Amino acid sequence: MDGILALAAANLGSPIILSFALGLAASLARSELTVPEAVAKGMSIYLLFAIGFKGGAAVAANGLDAALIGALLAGAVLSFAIPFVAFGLLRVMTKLSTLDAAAVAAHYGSISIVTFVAATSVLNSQGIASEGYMVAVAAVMEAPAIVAALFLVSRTTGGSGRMDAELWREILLNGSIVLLVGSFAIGWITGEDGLAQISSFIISPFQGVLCLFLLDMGLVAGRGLRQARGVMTAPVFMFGLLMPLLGGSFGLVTGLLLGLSTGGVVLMTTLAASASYIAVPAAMRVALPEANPSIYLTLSLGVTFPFNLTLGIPIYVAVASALTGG
Amino acid sequence: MDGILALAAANLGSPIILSFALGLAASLARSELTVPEAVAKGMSIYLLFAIGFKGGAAVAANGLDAALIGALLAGAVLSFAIPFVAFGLLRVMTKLSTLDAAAVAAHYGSISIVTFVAATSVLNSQGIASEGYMVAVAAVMEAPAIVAALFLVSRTTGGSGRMDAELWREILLNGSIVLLVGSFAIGWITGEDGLAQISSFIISPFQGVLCLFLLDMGLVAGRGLRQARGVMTAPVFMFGLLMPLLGGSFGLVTGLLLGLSTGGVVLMTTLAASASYIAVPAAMRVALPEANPSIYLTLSLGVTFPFNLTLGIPIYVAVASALTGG
Amino acid sequence: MDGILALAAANLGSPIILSFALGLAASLARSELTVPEAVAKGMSIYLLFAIGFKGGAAVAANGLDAALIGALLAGAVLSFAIPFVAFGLLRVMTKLSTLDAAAVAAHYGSISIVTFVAATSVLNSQGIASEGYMVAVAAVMEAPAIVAALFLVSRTTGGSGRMDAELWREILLNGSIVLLVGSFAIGWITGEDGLAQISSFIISPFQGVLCLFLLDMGLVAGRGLRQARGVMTAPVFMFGLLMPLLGGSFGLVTGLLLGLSTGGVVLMTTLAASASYIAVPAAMRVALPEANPSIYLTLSLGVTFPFNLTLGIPIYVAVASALTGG
Amino acid sequence: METHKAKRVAIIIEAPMERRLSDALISAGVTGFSILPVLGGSGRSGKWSREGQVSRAGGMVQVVCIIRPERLDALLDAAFKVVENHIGVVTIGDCEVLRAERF
Amino acid sequence: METHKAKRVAIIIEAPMERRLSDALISAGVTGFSILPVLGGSGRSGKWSREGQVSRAGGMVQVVCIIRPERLDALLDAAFKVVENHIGVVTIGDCEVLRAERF
Amino acid sequence: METHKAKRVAIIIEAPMERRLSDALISAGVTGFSILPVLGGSGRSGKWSREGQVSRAGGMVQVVCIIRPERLDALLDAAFKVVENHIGVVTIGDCEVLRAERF
Ligand SMILES: Nc1ncnc2c1ncn2[C@@H]1O[C@H](COP(=O)(O)O)[C@@H](O)[C@H]1O
Ligand SMILES: Nc1ncnc2c1ncn2[C@@H]1O[C@H](COP(=O)(O)O)[C@@H](O)[C@H]1O
Ligand SMILES: Nc1ncnc2c1ncn2[C@@H]1O[C@H](COP(=O)(O)O)[C@@H](O)[C@H]1O
Ligand code: NA
Ligand code: NA
Ligand code: NA
Repeated sequence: MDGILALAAANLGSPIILSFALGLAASLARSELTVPEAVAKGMSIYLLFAIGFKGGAAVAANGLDAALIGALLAGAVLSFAIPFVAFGLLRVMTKLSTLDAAAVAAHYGSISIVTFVAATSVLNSQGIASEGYMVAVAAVMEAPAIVAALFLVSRTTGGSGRMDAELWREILLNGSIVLLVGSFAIGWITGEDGLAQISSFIISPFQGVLCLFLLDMGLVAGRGLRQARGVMTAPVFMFGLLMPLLGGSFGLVTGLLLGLSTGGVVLMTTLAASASYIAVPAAMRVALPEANPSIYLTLSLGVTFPFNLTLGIPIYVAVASALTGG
Repeated sequence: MDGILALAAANLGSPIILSFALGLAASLARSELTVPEAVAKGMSIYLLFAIGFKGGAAVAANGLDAALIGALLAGAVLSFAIPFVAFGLLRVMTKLSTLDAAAVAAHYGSISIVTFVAATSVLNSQGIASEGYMVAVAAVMEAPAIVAALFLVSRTTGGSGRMDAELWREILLNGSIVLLVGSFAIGWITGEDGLAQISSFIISPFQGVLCLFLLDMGLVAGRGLRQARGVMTAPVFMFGLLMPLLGGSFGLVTGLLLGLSTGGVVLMTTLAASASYIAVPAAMRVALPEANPSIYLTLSLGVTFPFNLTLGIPIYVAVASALTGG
Repeated sequence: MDGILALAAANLGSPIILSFALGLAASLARSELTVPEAVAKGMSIYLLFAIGFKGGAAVAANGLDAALIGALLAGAVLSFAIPFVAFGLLRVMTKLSTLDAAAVAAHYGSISIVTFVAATSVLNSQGIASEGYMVAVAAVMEAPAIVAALFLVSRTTGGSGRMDAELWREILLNGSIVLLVGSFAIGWITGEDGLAQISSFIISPFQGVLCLFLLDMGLVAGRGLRQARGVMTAPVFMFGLLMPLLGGSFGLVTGLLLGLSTGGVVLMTTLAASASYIAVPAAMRVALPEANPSIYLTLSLGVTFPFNLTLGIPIYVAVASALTGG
Repeated sequence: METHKAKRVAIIIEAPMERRLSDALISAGVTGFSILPVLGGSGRSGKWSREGQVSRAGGMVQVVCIIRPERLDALLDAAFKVVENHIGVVTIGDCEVLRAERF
Repeated sequence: METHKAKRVAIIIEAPMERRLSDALISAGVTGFSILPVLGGSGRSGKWSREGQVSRAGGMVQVVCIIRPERLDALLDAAFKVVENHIGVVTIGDCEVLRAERF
Repeated sequence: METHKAKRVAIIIEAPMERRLSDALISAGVTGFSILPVLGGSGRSGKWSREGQVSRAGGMVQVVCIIRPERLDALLDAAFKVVENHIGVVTIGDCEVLRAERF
């Protein structure tokens, strides 16, 4: 417990969390501070490229762990399974419609790459190693949740499926998956050498870019919270705090069963606990246009993301360390 | 005198000044070179974040000088007082209308953070130390000048005040103030540790980003100068050269009275001498829409900014060094 | 031959080439991955500024080679002459109209600065030195090709010239020329000192930014290729592979005659072999609006650029090394 | 396809006034509008362009509002209070809409 | 100068639907359209703004299409299939064009 | 609220031609216009998009001009000289304006 608190305190005092808090506070106070859309997208491309590349280079350096295939499969299963749990919980806890509940569920099965990056930062600062291929697991976990949610909708509403070939392509080739998998591959192929060539781009300034990106996420999250006051009932809000713990515990068990390192277990837990706010919302706009975006965006970005960033990750680190003896 | 000339020469030959000159020359020659708006905004966010953070980290490292409160108060008073002087001078020297004169005056009471950054660069390259909290003073000096200008308008035109609660909020929570104060606070809280984490983002590439930002400012200033030929009469132009010296001397005296270090006096002088071109113009659009933006933007960005950048800062350094014996 | 293969293999496995390939693959697979326009422009400004500055600083460091004037003149002549060759070849090989052929020819006389940058990267990684002023040669080679193409059009169609003063100004002061020449001058003036001040901005992260820029170029090239299927006949495509070799051999001979270093010969060859895709297309839109942009953009960016990037540059390095004994 | 008569109001106004105009429209009961970027322009107060600008002062936006004819006057009154003294341009055009229940 | 009657159709739709709408228009034989950015707006589903957004989900675009009057119905049918269920706004206005052979 | 009849001319043209068009409008005595970004589109010369583009060649802009009816012809003449040979689209619509003294 003391460990968790110390870790949480250290975490809360880090520049990245404080940058997020600054953005959140600024937009709750209705400051006109904004980050241009193009700059926000540019930073997200940078972060995805850097994290993918470093993961690939780590795999090149350490050799391919036999567990890779297992971890990928497990990630896909988790991403597909978690929406069912989330959907059930939402139906019990809240009054959301089937469509809204399914849309929200899709977000929690999928992952938030920035939460993943934040967890990696914490691991680095604690000196805890993790498997480089967890980046690939993150990529694999982006999409299955969407399929699960659409399945839930068609089963409960009896409507015909809304998946067409075009949507499949869009989901599987969405920007973050392509960039993450692609840069992972490049990092793997070019290895140490490649990393040496571009490390002063993808490693040294990484934490700083992350600060500005989180500042922007704080701004967007705050704006969302302000505008979603109507739809965010207390039970919905509570779901946003409970679900990461529930999802995370599935991730934790999976990580332990796979025999991942302490860091790997933390990352698997974090992935399971995190909720998408880039790829899944865009897919929902296409596939479930009647679902209310305010609900899923605010839950994911305004509630669960800050929770994971501040309290979640330290908890996952503490628990994983205790259970793996790491 | 020799010292000023040598310093001015060194300053004029620095990459940042030459980048500004390049931008200015390019746009005066009507080159289509432009920096996208989003990139310019992204760089300004970077610069504000970096300068704020470094200021805060410096305060964390050196402890809080007792003079902080005094400097903040003095900055606020300066920012409020200088518009009256500027207004008087404008009424005497030029034929600008009351509204235009008041709008211009607001700009000179407020500050230009890039001029501040350029002065910091010169101090660094000369190895002259300064108080880290001067960044906070800069933030404090952004807004009072606007209030002074609106007071001038309501007094001279007898019109009712144009300040509403919304405008207050906008001025006090404008993007630059929030970012500067926020990152200052983050730097202060996270201190050495935080700085170490992100120094390869906010310190190493800083000068280079500043070059590109000044290139852009040169482009925008040149465009303004080309388009404002009609309104920039000789007396108005002269005001743009005189006022920084006048305002700067107020800053100088204030800095000396406060007992600041040599660098601190230079920065206080520079702040007083500089004119806003981001926050105040936006506020003027709302509060004094009848004032001509060409006049205040061109004076601030096209005349006073280049003057301070090239000759002003070396003068302020030389004078402050002589008077503080630094 | 073995040398070429080894070099080509090393080149193909470098992060920058793989990033280009990733972009190309992603857009051929119709992924929605995109880089915002403002970010792409921001990166190109960074690259032009950095490459110009480093060239200027290199000239400052090594002194001005007497061959500079000769190289500039030779570059201008090459840029003016190559379009005639390209035009003749197009008329023989393809069925393009006079206008389309002239527009394409202009692109091949002019240069691609990213191809130049990629060649510099390869030289660096091989430890082959080159003349810093080759950047200035690149700038000089941007424009004459446009004049040649317009001359070709007016001669073959008998139409009056389409050059007006405005177009001259636009061509000579286009963004890339101004930025390249300007930053070259700044690098030259500020020399070692200036470079030291901003090297952690323009040197350390350079390769990484180049990766992301090439990722974007791959995305744009792939999109062009997809949309130009109609106009890209086999002969036109073949032209895009042959012409760089032909143009490159002119550059090679020129470089040898000028007595450039091995690296200098490689760069002169690369410049002659490369085709413009920024400045010339914009000029063609104004001067030859009836020419089909799909043809010239796709040839330049979709065929010749990838060819030079992957196979061309290693060939040029191998041949130049063999002939200069470097 | 069934269409319904409506009005299209387009207001070009200084960017720093955008929030005030939005708020005024919402208070006047306008149920929907969209905000479009403007890159540059020219008018009696000279030429301008957003390129390279950092301040919001140097730009304008266009607020487009599709509205039932009978609600036009309320909208114009609300907009005029904000636009008065400012350099904005207000145009009103006729159009048809699908799905009139939305307006 | 000689002008010809035409229709101006403007469709504001969620950005992730843009490709589907374009494809539908092209399949319906629409020969030309332009896509304009939308920065933000307000409607029954609340206020939104593109500022700082990374996901395409949080935004809309405006597709503008100038078309001969006799081809309007084909266009509306095609567009409606895509827009149905979605939050888009479809407006149709009259206009004149130069160079009618292009449409 | 009192309104006045006016014309709304919208010209979609290649970005590199923007300056020429502006200059021609100003020479023709047009007192005001605004320039709006266009993200992409489709026409007889194929599909295009500004995304990831560095060159100004690959894009178009929309120049919008509100003008008194009696001055329309002068504007169209000026615009047509620039647009001729180019791929631009010129549309003219009716509208009403507030504050007619501005046009
Ligand atoms: N007649 C017009 N048509 C379109 N936009 C206009 C017109 N007049 C003014 N504008 C826009 O409004 C801005 C300010 O106009 P003004 O107040 O005349 O300087 C201009 O820079 C244009 O962007
Ligand atoms: N009447 C309207 N005029 C212009 N844009 C609208 C209108 N109604 C809705 N919109 C746009 O469409 C979006 C979604 O509308 P809604 O479905 O009503 O939430 C809004 O945020 C606006 O950008
Ligand atoms: N009918 C149209 N409606 C709207 N925009 C059009 C239309 N036709 C052409 N455009 C725009 O003008 C560009 C060039 O058209 P085109 O010359 O037909 O290739 C297209 O890519 C569109 O952006
Ligand atoms: Na998850
Ligand atoms: Na000042
Ligand atoms: Na060439």
